[in-house]
Amino acid sequence: MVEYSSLLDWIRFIDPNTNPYTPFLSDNLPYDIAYGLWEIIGGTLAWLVNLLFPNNVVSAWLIDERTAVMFALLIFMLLIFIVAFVVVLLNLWMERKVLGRLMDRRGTMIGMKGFLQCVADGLKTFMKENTIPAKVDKMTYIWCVSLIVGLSCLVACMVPLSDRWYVVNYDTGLLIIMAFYALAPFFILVSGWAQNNKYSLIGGIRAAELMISYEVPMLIIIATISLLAGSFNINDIVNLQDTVWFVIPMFLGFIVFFFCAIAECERPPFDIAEAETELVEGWQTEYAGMKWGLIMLADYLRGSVSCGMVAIMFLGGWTIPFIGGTALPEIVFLIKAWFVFFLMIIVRGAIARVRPDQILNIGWKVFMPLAVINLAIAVFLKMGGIY
Amino acid sequence: MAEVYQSPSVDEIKQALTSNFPDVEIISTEERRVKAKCPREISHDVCQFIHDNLTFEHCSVVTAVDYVDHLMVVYLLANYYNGVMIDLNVDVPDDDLHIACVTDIWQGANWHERETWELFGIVFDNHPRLERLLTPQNYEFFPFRKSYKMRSQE
Amino acid sequence: MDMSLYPHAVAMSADEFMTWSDAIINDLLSTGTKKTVDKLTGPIWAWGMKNSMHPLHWGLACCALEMAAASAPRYDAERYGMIYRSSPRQTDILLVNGWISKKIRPDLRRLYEMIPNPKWVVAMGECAISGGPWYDSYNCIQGLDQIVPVDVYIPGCPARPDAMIDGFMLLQKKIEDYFRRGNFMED
Amino acid sequence: MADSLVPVLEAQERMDTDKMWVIWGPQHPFSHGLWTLKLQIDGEFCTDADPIVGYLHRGWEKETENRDYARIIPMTDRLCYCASMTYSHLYCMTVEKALGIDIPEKAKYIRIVADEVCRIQSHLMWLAAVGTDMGNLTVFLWSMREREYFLDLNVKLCGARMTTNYPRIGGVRNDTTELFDRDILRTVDRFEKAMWDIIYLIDDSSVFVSRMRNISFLTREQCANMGLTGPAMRGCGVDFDIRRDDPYDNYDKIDFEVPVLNKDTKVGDTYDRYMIRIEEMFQSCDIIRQAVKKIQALGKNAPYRIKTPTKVPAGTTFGRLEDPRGESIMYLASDGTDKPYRLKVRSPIFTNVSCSKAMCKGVRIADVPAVLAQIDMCLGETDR
Repeated sequence: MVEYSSLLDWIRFIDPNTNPYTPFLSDNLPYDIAYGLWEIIGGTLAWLVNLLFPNNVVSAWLIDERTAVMFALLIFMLLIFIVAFVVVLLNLWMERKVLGRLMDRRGTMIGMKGFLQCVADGLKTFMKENTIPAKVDKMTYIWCVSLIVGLSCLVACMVPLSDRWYVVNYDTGLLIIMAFYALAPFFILVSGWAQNNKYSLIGGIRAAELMISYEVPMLIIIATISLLAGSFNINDIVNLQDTVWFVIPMFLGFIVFFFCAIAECERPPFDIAEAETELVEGWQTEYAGMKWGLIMLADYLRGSVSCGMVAIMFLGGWTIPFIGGTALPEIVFLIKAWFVFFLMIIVRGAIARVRPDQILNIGWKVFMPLAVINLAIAVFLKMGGIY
Repeated sequence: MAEVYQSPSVDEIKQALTSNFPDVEIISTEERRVKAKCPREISHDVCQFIHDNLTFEHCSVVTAVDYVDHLMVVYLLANYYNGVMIDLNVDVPDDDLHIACVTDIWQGANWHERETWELFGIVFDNHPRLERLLTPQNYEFFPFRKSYKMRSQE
Repeated sequence: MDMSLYPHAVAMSADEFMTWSDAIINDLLSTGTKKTVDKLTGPIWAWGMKNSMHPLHWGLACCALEMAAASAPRYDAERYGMIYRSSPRQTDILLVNGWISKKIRPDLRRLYEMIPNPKWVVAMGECAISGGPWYDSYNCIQGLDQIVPVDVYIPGCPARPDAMIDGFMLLQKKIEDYFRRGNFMED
Repeated sequence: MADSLVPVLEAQERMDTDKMWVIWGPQHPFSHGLWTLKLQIDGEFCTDADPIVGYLHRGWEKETENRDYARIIPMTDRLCYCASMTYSHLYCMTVEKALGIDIPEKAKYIRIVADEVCRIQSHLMWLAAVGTDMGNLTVFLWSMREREYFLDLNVKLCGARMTTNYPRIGGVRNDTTELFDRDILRTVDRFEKAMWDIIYLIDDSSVFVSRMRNISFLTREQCANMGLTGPAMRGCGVDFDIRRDDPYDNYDKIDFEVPVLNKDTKVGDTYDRYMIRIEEMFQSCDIIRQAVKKIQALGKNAPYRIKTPTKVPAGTTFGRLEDPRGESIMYLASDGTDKPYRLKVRSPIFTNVSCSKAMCKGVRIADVPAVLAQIDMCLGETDR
């Protein structure tokens, strides 16, 4: 074994790609950051341990390539989640402020122009008593929250921010995101049943009702987009839009997908599952304290995923037309996603809540034909050789 | 039966009531107001006549006043064509608080009668659902009777 | 190695775990850890709680209109993080703004029980404070404090929206005191 | 063939879904006030409804038997807190009628102005409630914003925002304050412009309209028979307004139109009942302008209040007034002392709530708040 004495001997800053165990095939910025961080942490630890017990096994293990990959992946996970979380907090803040301005108010004003409001809310739900009502089905009651929140976090982390900021780069990336995304209404239905409350039961059934009405047009449009791009890979879809965004040829599809995305994350005006005036808080009625806080967080995570999907599929993802990639593609992507969220807030402020039967009507009689027309346009474009 | 007026004037009402029901006593009349009194036995018939023949489609109020020795049930009936109102008073003796229900004529009288029952204890015969409406179900007194004194009245 | 000498090393029964954890908690409480933790974390919790007060969306009488006006553009109570939630499970504050009849009394108590701890009660307007104009009514409760403990009284008949916001700012002080007193490991 | 049908029918019977009672209230976001609606639902449809009121009952009528005539006025303000002036107006009118006195012209016009201001402000509160019931907070906040200007007029006139304690037996408490006529005309002009913002937000939105169209039909006969009064009734074709057909306090000297929809078809849905109130607000603006002109013509020093005796002669009488919500009546039985022997309040909502069973039958759950919002709940006067 080599004699290491200086700290810098332990921290080597190698390129993670030269590590034979690197799980990623292409560049991955968060992984690079995480790897660098682990080199600093692990190197320092190894140095300290080596100072006390020279030539021990532990310090060698700490700077081993395989160990480095393991810990770097852990840090990578945290990093990805924290970024998604901060994006969601910004979404929440934007919603409160913009909605406030729409309604001639100031919105929230707690700390940093109101940004800390969501932090305060989070801390408060931490403090609240963790109540479980007496007659609920306890297993389902608790597990449904975990599943809804967990799935939402998973999906939020899976949306790539750029071609170098991603978790997985499958060829079927779009499909996988959609599959996880569409799972939550099932758990809403089950948790609505588990709460032993008529409001939440109706809310859960409505969530299922809502799902069958918008899921189909949404999937048709995803199929359309992948037909144009020739793959389900998110990178391919984005790269194809470096000259013209899909929103221009696929304008119908954009409209339909936008409203379906609102319905998917159950935001007003499609929030019939938690329709406040009829069903108190809908399927969340019996959830209190931390559980409710997490559910609210999950709602907004899903909202941000919706916006990200719209940005990827119609607004060119992280590229700018004729310029292509920029130095900070992540910021370009987030700005687009926030713009879509801004549109969603405007829709929320302007339209009343629709009725469940109206949603079914709109889904099957308006969105469905439009999606099919959109598909036809895509087929013509493809046959004409434009794409 | 007598002729049907859609928009009867005060004089016509007075005439029609007294000619069809000799027991009905017209107490006073003024502009767009008729005040009449009728015995308890024919109150339902009079109300039916007022509804069918004088086209008083709306029953504004059914209420009561407690005159200690007897109670008086008051019907305020309205016509939608000319704004005339009939103030029909029916005396109910203190020892036999029963009167015919008019909910079958005007559905709107339903809750007014329930309320009058729970506050005064006047039983409306054949009422579809004579239950307590405003006060809690376990009340056993009739608070609007003069015999019931409030805290500050004692 | 004789495992019977170390029964706790493998598994504990529920009772054993309870006694063991109780002992640890008592140790912590007696050594002043609680005080230190409270002192360090108290202000954070207090800040979070007082900036995110969620009163119950429950309008009883006249003051309910002023409650609505307080969240309207001119007074805008949402600046202080006050959002009305409809489900009592998700609220912190029971805002009673009207007279309490004998018919609503059991429901009111039940609503109070449904709100998870820590919770506060605000009596708004004369009727909730003392019965107000209905002092001699046969069907009214003379004051909310006969049923549930009240933290803040907001006088007025009806209380103006600014008075209501002022009352809630007093309640913020009370919340701060509550968390300063400490609640670490109170359960 | 006939035999083979029998098991199928049995199977269908077994497949019948259960009806479920859902209890809305007493703490429920749709109930603007304190009441309970028991709904029997079959899937998404309501099959039966049973309203329960009385949570705010405080024996108002009994308490008045223990107060002087003059000391009842502040209590009348707390009957309906959305439009407090109308009830104190009605009370004073009833006592004046029992006394047999006529009040000064100026007081009558001031009462009209105050009444109409209350009507607009109450209708704006209703519009706010419609906004929340339909799930759009923007409508709620915008109409609350407009309402504040009318509350400011109340403050300008008598110093209080809501419970005004302004009319007196024999007139009003004080003359119009300085520049009140200028302020009220400005507010009304401003309101008519601002109102269009809200109307665009609602009427131009097909979601709003389609949620109110074609649900909960009521015929003219039903309305009259069930005792549904006020704007809800006029939306269903009953051409009756107490201000015009049974005028009180100089309403006959003011030229205004009563908005009535469906005069011919005699059937109205929820949207008609909604439209009536919007129209009424504009009519009220018109009435205010005319009445203010009349007040200005009467001059500054015209009397606004006369002395009245404290004791009311024995007898029974009643006053009738068009509340923002319908027909309200006060029935006064006096016995010659300075306290009423019995004072009965006929509140329009009390009867309108009893119609909710007919209104809710056959509509979807999601429509129930929209349907019942047209009643414009105010439980203070319902339970008394």
